[in-house]
Amino acid sequence: MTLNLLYFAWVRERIGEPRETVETSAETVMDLVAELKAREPRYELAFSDLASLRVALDQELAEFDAPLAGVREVAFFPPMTGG
Amino acid sequence: MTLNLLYFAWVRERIGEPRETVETSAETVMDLVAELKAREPRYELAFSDLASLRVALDQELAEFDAPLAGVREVAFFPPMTGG
Amino acid sequence: MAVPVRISVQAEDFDLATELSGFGHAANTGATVTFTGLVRDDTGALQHMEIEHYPGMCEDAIRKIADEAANRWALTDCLVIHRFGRLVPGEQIMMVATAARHRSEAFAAAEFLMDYLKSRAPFWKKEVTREGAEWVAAKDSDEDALSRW
Amino acid sequence: MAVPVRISVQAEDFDLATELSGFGHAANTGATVTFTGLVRDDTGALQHMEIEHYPGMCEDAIRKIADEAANRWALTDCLVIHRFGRLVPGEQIMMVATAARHRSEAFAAAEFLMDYLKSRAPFWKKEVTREGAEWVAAKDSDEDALSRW
Repeated sequence: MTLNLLYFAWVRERIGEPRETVETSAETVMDLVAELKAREPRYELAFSDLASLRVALDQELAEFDAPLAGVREVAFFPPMTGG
Repeated sequence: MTLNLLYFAWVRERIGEPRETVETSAETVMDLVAELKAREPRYELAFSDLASLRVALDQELAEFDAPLAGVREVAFFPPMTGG
Repeated sequence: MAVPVRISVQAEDFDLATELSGFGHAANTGATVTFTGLVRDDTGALQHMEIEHYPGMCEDAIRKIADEAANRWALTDCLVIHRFGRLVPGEQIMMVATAARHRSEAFAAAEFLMDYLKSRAPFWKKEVTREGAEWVAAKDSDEDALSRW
Repeated sequence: MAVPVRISVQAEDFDLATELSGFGHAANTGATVTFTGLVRDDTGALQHMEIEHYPGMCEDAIRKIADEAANRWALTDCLVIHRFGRLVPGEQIMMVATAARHRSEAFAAAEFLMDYLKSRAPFWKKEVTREGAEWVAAKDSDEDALSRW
């Protein structure tokens, strides 16, 4: 499946780009993260501490064990600091 | 001693005037209230339920057993409804 | 502490924007909260509201309440305006504004001010309808609200 | 419920007075509360703040939060404005406004909105000083604040 990945704040800075498209057969967010981490050190760095990361699937907050079936957009970012 | 008495809201309406000056030797607010109640039915009516009244001595909230020594202005009114 | 506290007890209406121009401009202000109270008319029966006040005591009583709020939450700015006289439905009755470093302080101070103004500032409201006039009774809940501070 | 909820996510500054003209004018509104968040500079070291946002998700996330507040406290009006981009100290970051029948509802809804916007609306703040740039870390207390609702 084809996924649009979005990165924000320091996740974006560590990965070095705000978005990319990937082909993957990952079943959950966790699987996808493992795939990405295996690619290059910058992903390893960005995803080193999942507790400090949040994920949104098609613009809805989700858990890391959420399934990716039917999802088109996955966004990774640190805890939000709005307001 | 000479006291300026002020009445507000329905206390004023029951007594029929917003202010008056009285000569009294009352030692406490309670004594003063007893004196006033003895004067005329409209005072009796205004002061019939002390629990629904508040008193301020020289523009500070006070209790009904507070002494009047040195006081110049006594105001009687129902619980406030500001805001 | 030299917290600017501005208080006005007035018959005239006020304009929130005008009152807030220059409000909370200290560099250490991160949050401002305003509250505006309006004459509500749920039933369509209210003709007007009459607010009576105790002129000599009003400003002093409000200042004491505002000074306590300003000190307790380290406010960087504080404003209270309260009107008296005849007000029709939809009109503004009063406003408070608080400025502080953080949102929790600005909110707490504004709520504290409102709770205390409600039952410690010498104003009395009378509602006039076609059927007659009635003094608004103080609610037990207003007195109870003070216990949380 | 047909509560008017207006949301704007924008780079431009806003004017509180302009935004509030016509706000909370329903006959059953007795109280309006506003909150404004400003770029604070306690130390004089902050050059500017950079607010990053997730454009697609922002308005939806805010709308969900605002709709919940509007329903929970029977708001008669509700407004949320949140800026993104580069902001210097003293600039307005965001505002919320709530209108309700009573003060307690207007206050609760405004605080609820702020607590949720703080950690559920996809914005990230970066502070830039002469020494460098740093992402503002979320506080545990911000997450904890949600548990009271």
